[in-house]
Amino acid sequence: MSGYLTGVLVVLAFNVMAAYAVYLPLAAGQLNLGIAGFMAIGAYASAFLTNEYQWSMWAAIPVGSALAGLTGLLIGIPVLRTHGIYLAMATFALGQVISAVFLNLEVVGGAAGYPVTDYVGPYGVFAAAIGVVLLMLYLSRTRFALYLTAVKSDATVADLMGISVRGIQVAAFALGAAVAGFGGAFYAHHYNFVEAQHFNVLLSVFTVLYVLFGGTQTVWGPLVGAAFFTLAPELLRASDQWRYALFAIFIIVFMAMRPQGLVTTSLLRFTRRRTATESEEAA
Amino acid sequence: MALLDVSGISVSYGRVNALKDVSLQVKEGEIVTVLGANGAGKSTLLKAILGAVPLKSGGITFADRDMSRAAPHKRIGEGLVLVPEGRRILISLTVEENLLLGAHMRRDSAAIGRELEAIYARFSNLAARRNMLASCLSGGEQQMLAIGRAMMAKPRLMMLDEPSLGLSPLFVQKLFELIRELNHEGLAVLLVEQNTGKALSVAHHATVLELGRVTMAGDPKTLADDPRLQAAYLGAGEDAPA
Amino acid sequence: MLAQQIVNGLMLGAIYMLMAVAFTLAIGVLNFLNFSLPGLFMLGGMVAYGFIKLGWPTVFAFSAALAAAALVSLLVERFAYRPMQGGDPEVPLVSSLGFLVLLENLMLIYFGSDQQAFPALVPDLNFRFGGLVIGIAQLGSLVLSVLLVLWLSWFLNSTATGRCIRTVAENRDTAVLMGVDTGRLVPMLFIASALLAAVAGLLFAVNYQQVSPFMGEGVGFKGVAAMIVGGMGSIWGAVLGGLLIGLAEVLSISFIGADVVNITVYGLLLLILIVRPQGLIGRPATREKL
Amino acid sequence: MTAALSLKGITKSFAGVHAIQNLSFEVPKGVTTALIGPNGAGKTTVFNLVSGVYGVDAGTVTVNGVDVTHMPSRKRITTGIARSFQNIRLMSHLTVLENMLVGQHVRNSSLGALLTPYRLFPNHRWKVQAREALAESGLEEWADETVGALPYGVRKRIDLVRATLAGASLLMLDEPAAGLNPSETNALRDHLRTLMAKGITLLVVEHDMHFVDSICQNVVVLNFGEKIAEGPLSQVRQDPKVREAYIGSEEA
Repeated sequence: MSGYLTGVLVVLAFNVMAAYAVYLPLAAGQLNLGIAGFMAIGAYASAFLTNEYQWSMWAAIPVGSALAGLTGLLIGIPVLRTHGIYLAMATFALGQVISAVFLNLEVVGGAAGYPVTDYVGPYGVFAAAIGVVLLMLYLSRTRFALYLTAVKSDATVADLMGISVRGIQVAAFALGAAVAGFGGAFYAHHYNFVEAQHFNVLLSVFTVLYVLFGGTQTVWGPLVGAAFFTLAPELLRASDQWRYALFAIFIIVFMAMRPQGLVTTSLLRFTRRRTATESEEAA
Repeated sequence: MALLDVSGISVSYGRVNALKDVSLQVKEGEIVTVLGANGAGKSTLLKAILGAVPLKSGGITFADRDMSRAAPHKRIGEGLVLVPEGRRILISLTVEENLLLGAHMRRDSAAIGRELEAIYARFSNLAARRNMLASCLSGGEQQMLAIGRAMMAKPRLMMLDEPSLGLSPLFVQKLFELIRELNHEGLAVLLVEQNTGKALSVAHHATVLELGRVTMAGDPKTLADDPRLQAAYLGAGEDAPA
Repeated sequence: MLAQQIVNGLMLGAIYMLMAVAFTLAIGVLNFLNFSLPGLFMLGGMVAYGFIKLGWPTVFAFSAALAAAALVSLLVERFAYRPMQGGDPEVPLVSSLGFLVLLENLMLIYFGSDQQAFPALVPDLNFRFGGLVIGIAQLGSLVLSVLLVLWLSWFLNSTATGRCIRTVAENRDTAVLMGVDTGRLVPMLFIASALLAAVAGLLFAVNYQQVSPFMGEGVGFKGVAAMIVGGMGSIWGAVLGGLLIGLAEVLSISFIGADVVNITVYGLLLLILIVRPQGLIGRPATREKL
Repeated sequence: MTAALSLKGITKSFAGVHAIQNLSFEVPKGVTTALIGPNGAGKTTVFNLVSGVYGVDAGTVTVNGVDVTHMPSRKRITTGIARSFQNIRLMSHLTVLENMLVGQHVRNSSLGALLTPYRLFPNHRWKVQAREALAESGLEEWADETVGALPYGVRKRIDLVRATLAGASLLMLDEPAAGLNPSETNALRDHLRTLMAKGITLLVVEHDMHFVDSICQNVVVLNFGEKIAEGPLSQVRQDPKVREAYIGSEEA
């Protein structure tokens, strides 16, 4: 594999992990605009453990992920009392606060950034992303995923059916935060450098874009969205600014024409039926 | 020529047909009532006449103009107004602001001021609360406000959707007196009501809707004695005294 | 010194206040968190800068900036808002972010990413009250933004169109039944909020004498924070929130340090959302009916 | 014997307007009861108060002998009460079968159940059960369709089947026959009779009096949030207060 291709695929792997971190709560109707903050927690916490306490990164990475998840849980309980735009803004504010805290935290280098000693290679990153996708595929086969959609679709009725709406929402939010932290921890150990400025609003916002572009109705949406957003710009041989500008136009036009996203349940069902009929005909 | 001429309109929400080939007319100075059980399509009919839901087929003429495709504000501007079901008072506005909202399309501010005073003279309860938020009104007062608001648009035809809903018998009495009074002053009325007896007692003409179709139409006195009408509401009309 | 910082904080707060009012118009009436507004703020500053550099008279350059913002806002209405009615609420939000990214990058292509020096248009005159130094541009901006908000509040409360807008805010379906022409009113609201954002951008450029393609982000997001702190959907909430956020920012810079601004400002927002989600002035939502 | 549902002195007002006033009635076990009254009389509000969508201002609600007055809405289904909805509140992005699985939640709510990848097993126990329930109502052909696109009559039946899957002993049905054509109404009547035969108690809000007549033994009439009559329909129908409420007095 050429160095260029590997580099692109590594970026893709990180984008996929971030996309699923956004997707989990969004499947339950909660927009998390602060995903970068949770990635920062995973990155800094795991880097701190390997740097300062000489932990093995295979222990430090899960702990970083768990810390991000725990933060999500503790913050999720009060913040998830709010709905809709309030929740989006609360997560947005949270993301800003977290990255500002790291920017001012001198033990991890403050604004100068924080070099990380241990290194995880591209295949480790690929394995992590595949692991996240597999976990999501597994979850999408369970009642938990069913309840996420139920809660998003009609929280009042889900509540009357006996489902703990808050419980499901908090779990999705915290699990999403843990996935973000997991990705962040790998990020720190792959690039061997963390700086708070990387985990900014635009990272959060672009991740939400991938997910909505791919579509939130199915578990495949975030994967397709992240792949498209990572690979398509590589094909556009233009300056960065033109690339972004064309991209923005594309997003606007696409969302206006297909607000439900690229991959939808009916699309999947349609293709499945098509393949079924075709194989019958072939037989 | 009738003031309002609804000819063969159909309306559907997605796949559900709410109205099928409904026709009716309201002449100048007339009260027409539309009766029918819950879900018969009465509210949809009024909304279609106002233009708030699109027609699938058929046509609507008001004051000799084709209104089939006109937006609600165009129709209201011509004097075709609706007092909606549930009154729909704006609770973040004061009583007076609610009334002025009815006149929002008019530019004749002197006349608006005079009519506002006339409405206060008619409804003294509203006058006393003119600067209070409309949320503090009782159900009956809210209904008066909704009618007053509609009057501020200088209507030629007023459509009322279940005006007696949730009102005490005393207020229902007052309400129907008011409808009759407005009609005597020259206003044409299209009235949708659950209170069949009251509605038939004031109307010049009645139409009965069932599942989106007109099943009966004619003179209110004849309809009132029709056992089929009772059956439409209370079921098994045979064993009930007429 | 504290009094001086309070004056500076109020000045910055006035700009946040305009942004917060712009957001409030969009969200309070149309239920749309319009993230293109920071882009329109930037457009106000950058377009004016571009035309002034071309040698246009200031008045024309400012008018061109306002017109550009209004025009783009109509595009936002057409492509981000109108097609999304009845869908998931996050979709128009994302499309409006698309507009922000687009505007920023178009400006970047034309002007480059550097801070540009905005010419000093107002004579460098200062008033002195005791130890307080108040620039004439500062004072003028503060007065202008307060007048704008007062006028808007009067307009909403005392005109027929204002009553229609408040009706749409309370219940859009009822507004249609009352004959409110939403097809005309909605684009008008988009223009109004765009003009507020662009005026804020102009005031920012005149006061701080610098513009850049990214000047909208920080200010715009703080405008949203201000709106929520004050209470979504209320103009006076936006005013209160804007001034509070402006003060919090200036005071924390001068007493703690520039790096902590995001912690205090967004920490305040987070705290408000946890303790009192409806904001300082605002009503809590009620549970839906079945 | 304890009643399936017992309301004592229920009062509820919204923004100062009395929606329900001092309402008391009982639904004995096995007695199919109808709650009728003109539009706006407060029937759906009663359902919302019993299922906990709103809390009551005063009074007590008892389901199968358990006082649920202050129980959170989510827990009430565990006392054996389930409901359908006037405007069909199905999860429109889910398939019919998935909606049924949501309806089963209260009987299958452990963490293990939550994390079992049931979709990998075509004959998973709960899926089989949901399919059976659908088959009983003749809905099996729709099982894998997304609910949003289905015809009204079908969705109406799905809403009912979902409510039955909670295994409740008391079902509250909000206008089950509204908008159905005559043959659909007949199918519904048969379905409800099967449920009654299984020992399930029904409380029905319904406008179609023929329908009420054909399944309900007892009728409670509301007007302005107050009970104005109670008894068998044939008797209630003669009550002058009921006639006044529905038809209105003719003298103006």
